[in-house]
Amino acid sequence: MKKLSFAEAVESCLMQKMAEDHSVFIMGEDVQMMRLNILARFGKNRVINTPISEAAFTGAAIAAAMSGLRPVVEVMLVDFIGVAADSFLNNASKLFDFSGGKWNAPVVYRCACGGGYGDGGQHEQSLWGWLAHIPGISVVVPSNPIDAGGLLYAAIEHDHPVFFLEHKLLAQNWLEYMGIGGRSTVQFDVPEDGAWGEVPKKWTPIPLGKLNVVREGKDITLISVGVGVHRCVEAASKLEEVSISAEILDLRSISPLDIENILQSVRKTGAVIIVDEDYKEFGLSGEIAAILAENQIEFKYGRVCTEKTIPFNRESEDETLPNVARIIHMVKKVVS
Amino acid sequence: MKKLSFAEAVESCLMQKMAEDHSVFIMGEDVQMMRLNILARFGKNRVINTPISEAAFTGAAIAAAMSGLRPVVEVMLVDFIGVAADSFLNNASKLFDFSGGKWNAPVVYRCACGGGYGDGGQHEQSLWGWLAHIPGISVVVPSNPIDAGGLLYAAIEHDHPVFFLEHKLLAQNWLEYMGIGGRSTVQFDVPEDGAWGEVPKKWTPIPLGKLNVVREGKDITLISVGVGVHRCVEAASKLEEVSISAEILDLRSISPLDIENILQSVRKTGAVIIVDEDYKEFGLSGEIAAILAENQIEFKYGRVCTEKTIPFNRESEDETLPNVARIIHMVKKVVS
Amino acid sequence: MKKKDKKIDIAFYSKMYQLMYRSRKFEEIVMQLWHEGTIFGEMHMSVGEEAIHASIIKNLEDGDAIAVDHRGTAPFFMRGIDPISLLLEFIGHKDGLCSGQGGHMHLFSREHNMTSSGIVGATGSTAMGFALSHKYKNNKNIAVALFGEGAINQGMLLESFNMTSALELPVLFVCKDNNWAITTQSDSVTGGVLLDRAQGFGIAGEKINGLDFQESFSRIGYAIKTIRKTGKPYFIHATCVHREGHFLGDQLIALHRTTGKILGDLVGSLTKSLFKLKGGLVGERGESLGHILKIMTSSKHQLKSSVDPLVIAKKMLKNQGADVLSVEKKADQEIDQILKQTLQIIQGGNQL
Amino acid sequence: MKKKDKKIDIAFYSKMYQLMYRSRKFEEIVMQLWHEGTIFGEMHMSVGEEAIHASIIKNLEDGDAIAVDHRGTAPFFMRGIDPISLLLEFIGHKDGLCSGQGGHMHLFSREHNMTSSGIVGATGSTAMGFALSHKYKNNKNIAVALFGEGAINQGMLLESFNMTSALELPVLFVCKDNNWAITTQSDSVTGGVLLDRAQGFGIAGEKINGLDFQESFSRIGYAIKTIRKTGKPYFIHATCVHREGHFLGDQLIALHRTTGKILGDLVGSLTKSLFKLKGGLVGERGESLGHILKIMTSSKHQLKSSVDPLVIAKKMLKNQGADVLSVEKKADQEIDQILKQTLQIIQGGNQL
Ligand SMILES: Cc1ncc(C[n+]2csc(CCOP(=O)(O)OP(=O)(O)O)c2C)c(N)n1
Ligand SMILES: Cc1ncc(C[n+]2csc(CCOP(=O)(O)OP(=O)(O)O)c2C)c(N)n1
Ligand SMILES: [Mg+2]
Ligand SMILES: [Mg+2]
Repeated sequence: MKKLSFAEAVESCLMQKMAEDHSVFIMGEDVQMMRLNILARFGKNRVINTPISEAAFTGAAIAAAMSGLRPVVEVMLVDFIGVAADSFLNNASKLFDFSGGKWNAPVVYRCACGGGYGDGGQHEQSLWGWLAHIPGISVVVPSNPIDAGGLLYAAIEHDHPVFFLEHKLLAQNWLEYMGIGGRSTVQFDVPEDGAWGEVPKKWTPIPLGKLNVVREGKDITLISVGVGVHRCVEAASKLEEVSISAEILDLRSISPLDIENILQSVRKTGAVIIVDEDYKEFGLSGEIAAILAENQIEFKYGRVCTEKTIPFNRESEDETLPNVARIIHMVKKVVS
Repeated sequence: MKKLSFAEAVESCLMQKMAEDHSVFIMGEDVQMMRLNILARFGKNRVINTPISEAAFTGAAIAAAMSGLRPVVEVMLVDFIGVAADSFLNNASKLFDFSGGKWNAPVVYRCACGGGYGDGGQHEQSLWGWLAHIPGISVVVPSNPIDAGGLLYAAIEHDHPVFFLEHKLLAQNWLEYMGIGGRSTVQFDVPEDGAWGEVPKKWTPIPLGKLNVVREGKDITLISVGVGVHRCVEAASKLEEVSISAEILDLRSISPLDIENILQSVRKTGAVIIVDEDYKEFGLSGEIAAILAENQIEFKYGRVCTEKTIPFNRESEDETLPNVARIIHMVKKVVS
Repeated sequence: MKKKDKKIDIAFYSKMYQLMYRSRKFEEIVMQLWHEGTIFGEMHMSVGEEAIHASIIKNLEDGDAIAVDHRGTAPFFMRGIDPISLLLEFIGHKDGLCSGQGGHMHLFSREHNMTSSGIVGATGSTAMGFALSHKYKNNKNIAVALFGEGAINQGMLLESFNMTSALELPVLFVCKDNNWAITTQSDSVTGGVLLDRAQGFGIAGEKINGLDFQESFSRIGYAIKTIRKTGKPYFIHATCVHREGHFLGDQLIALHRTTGKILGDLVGSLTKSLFKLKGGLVGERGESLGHILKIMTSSKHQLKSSVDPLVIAKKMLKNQGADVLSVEKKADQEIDQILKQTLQIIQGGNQL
Repeated sequence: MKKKDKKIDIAFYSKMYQLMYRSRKFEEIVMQLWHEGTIFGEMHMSVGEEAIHASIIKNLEDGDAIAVDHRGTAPFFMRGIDPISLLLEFIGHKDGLCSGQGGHMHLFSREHNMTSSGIVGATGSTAMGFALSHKYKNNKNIAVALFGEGAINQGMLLESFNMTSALELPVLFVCKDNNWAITTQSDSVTGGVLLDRAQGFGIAGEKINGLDFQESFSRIGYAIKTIRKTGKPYFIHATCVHREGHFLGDQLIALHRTTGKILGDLVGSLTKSLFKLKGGLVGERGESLGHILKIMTSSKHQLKSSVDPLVIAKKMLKNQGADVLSVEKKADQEIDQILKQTLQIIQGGNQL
């Protein structure tokens, strides 16, 4: 084991995979400069710079994957997937079904996501629930270095399209890039345990669709992903002071969902709160309510989500994104 | 009152609105030929044919709306919005918030949606829940001629972006176009009461966000939109035979949702089934579960949705889309 | 030398004609099944495009990829995909090419590196992805993107023009130009000249008469050789017609084939709209009607036999003394057989 | 006549210089506030683009629209939007132009028909929508789309090239070409010649030196007059530089301004990667390093004072005997005042 940052973990896993498997390559805007170490080691043929043409290169990656390669395509921020949505809506997600199960596309779309550093509503979205609405694609959101590497490994090995989302408050390179810019005058609420952590010397896959019980508890289940998990941890330790014992589930993948373990936890606690940095309506928080309800579980329920366009103003932004105070408030409301 | 088809109702409302308000115009691929009557009456300047450039013209419509016009933009099938998703994800939906509430875009996106006529998985999606996930846009899905006209009227008068979705099994022009093609050798399960109906001589708006209680009942609430509503009606009359009394809510608009009246109905019946032709996960069915749960209602729950890419094979397609048998099956499962 | 060439040509072009003719006959079965209601949904034919497809297929090698748009029948049939599995796919049968899951707009053959898509413009990026893969693997294969002139205004296709050019990827872009996109005359919504447009992205190209199988074969052959040599994209702007209109049941085409009934209905309804109280100025209204009638009549052009690539090919071959009749006869029998076998399978109750 | 022209020119160009200089000074405040951490997130400057923006603004009329990309400061400032409200918006203050909700990438002024977007390529369709509206209302206004050379490969922008051309909509497309899109040299991912590309969509255009305010003013003036006359789009390909790099804190720029520290760190890490066991061939690896170093050094060009549009303008005016100093002094005072007032408002505790 060694201690790496989230960004380093992702990079080291990618490097390992690229060394192991020549069919793995990366493609995207600015990847040669942004992934300088990978470029230096693997050369331009495997680190392909693209024009700002997301629709074309995300689509191309699908065909490349169909022909036996394993592209890891960077779309920078998940917000930018809007110009390329057709490629996951009508192409990557449907190919396997359309072909009668005879052809598949093992493509990984890697995007930074999430807010909390003052970049405004077109650069801080999460959108994992939006992506996951479309059948045929997986959506992965790691919350710490070891998960990031292990899940990326599994994503690259997966035989179908996977979105791999890296929260900018965890991925130091992105935060430095988009938020800090070399300044010592700004500070962000970076979860230490998410941005840094022990990782194995050699990466092995963490299977998609397996949640992680971050903390055991008996009064309420807090379900989240990415940075939200760390907000839950902070909330949970404060709730302990008022004798509320919270269990925390880190979903790790939004699609597929680890239904079994969600049910098990909420059966135990009887109460659940979804902490979701993606938009509230028609998303993850609802899906979990539906799963619980259709499995005839009795549960108290609350959700702490992003309910509107993320405002630029830093205070409003912090209020809009799920935060510890809102989680605590909601827990108290729900368990009382 | 006079009897019109769904398609005629939409057209007559649009004509009335265009006659009343010179700022209303229509734009899209093939609109001159597809809306021949409107073209004949209002001329080419108000019925604008576009190239197959959805990203550009949906984006342009936003600016046109910002400058005081009221465009009704046709995107043919909602499936095609994939190539233009940025315009609703990052532009139309966010403008009002970004501008601090100082600027708005009254644009209507009109799309055909839905399946049941054998056109395959890239042409039969519903996607209303997908659209509604993004804060800042409304999504309207009429189930019959009178609602279609009244809701379109309201959509055009609305000061913010609205998606207006017309199900192809209801809109005869679309069904003729995409499914029948002049043949007498094919038949589809067209809901009579959805495709034809009495409409007022002069259109007035039906406010967005008000559901319609299509049928009162006491044992279970069936919630749906579009063609699904008619499937529910058929299921309900069969359920009556086994003494199950179903209440049916036609949401009419997915966003905003008429939360109050949903709560009221489920409070009464204690059981709810969402019949949703859009994809099951991370969508409408989940959102309603969440709303009920966060309002501390005790409810039994089931959902009948599209769970995967819509297959081309007609029988599989009918099994994949919500149908009467599946609704009845689910109702029995839930109320038992 | 010249003589010998000629001789080879006749034998070769007879084969090419055979391919085109077989494809046409095959599509006639498709039409029949569609009209009978055995095939559901939309059905876009390749009828009128045969010279282009045959020219591409005859110039390709194993491993080359083709990304096909919504007009997949001819390219898939000509490439040698089992025709019965194609028909079964159109019908939605479990033994179809894609197990009945895709239908005619979503045909895929992994073995042949062939894909299709019902989303206009999607073929550009798909072909680019195959080309990228060829280059990555350092082989000499190419990829073909098929699309109509309407698709050339779709952003993702334009993006792939640029990207294949800048990254030097071996893609043959084939624009099949019938100047119609459903009911829109594409030149009314398209700026500039298509060859210039390709050139503006740094892509060399040429315009060809896609109704003429000799010209098509030789120019597309040249294009493909050039791509294999340079590794760069090439643009072919090929004129064509769609003798069945946009899709089966196309009203514009029906208009010309039936005896005025549809037109009568239409004019009645239009006249009503024209005289509604509020609306455009009277002048504008008259202009609209003229505009509509002009659109309607101009689609008729596509039906003339003088623009049928098969008629053109046949004439040339006959002039050269080729035995076209026996070619046709053999093909008729083959296609007949395909239909029979297909019907047997369907009636065998094997449906999904 | 000639003499008189010259005279008018000096007075006029002094004003133009004043506008550019004020904008530069204003952006210097922005930099300061950003470095102090008062402004959060990214901050893309217009520094180096001033001649282009001033030329556009000076040629526009009331009612003309501008769709601005992520470099909004100069265009919004120069158009006459209250500078304090701009600063407050960058800070996220409730009295900002957009009540602190948008930030520097999402500036909107209904009064001035000005929008912006952080999505690359979005300005094409936005400008087109305004132009459509102008045409619909039958007025003589135009719309301007501002974007970088990187954006010119974005599908929706390309689509709007075509559509404005085909539908004859009065849009001025201004491509500000510094040949950098973040860390990518755009000519390495762009096919063909940009003017040809516009021409391929049927749009006339020209390439100008966007560092030279005289040339920019006169050519952009010509373009706008042409658009007003013809109602058709026009394309301006203007070279420029970004003296602050892609955004504040840009490491490529920092590289050149600091004394090797960053480069040292980087080379250390790179060298490690280079000698990892598995990976590219040794030749390829060396090539990669060379490639990286080339990229790094070539960005330096933007920092030379000889490519600063203000330096160029000032030199010309001085040669012509203009009193540049008093222009600058006045501007300095004004901008000073703006900063003071802004700080007062912030410290007034009025923050949202
Ligand atoms: C993105 C998208 N927009 C619209 C459509 C609907 N559509 C299907 S075919 C077609 C016309 C295509 O015209 P062209 O490219 O010339 O091909 P042709 O049909 O003439 O072969 C349109 C608009 C679609 N399938 N996808
Ligand atoms: C659709 C989209 N893709 C990527 C980005 C990230 N991005 C922001 S600016 C930029 C470079 C733009 O380059 P250019 O158009 O030349 O403008 P410049 O920054 O040089 O002014 C990129 C890639 C984005 N904002 N939107
Ligand atoms: Mg065409
Ligand atoms: Mg640039």
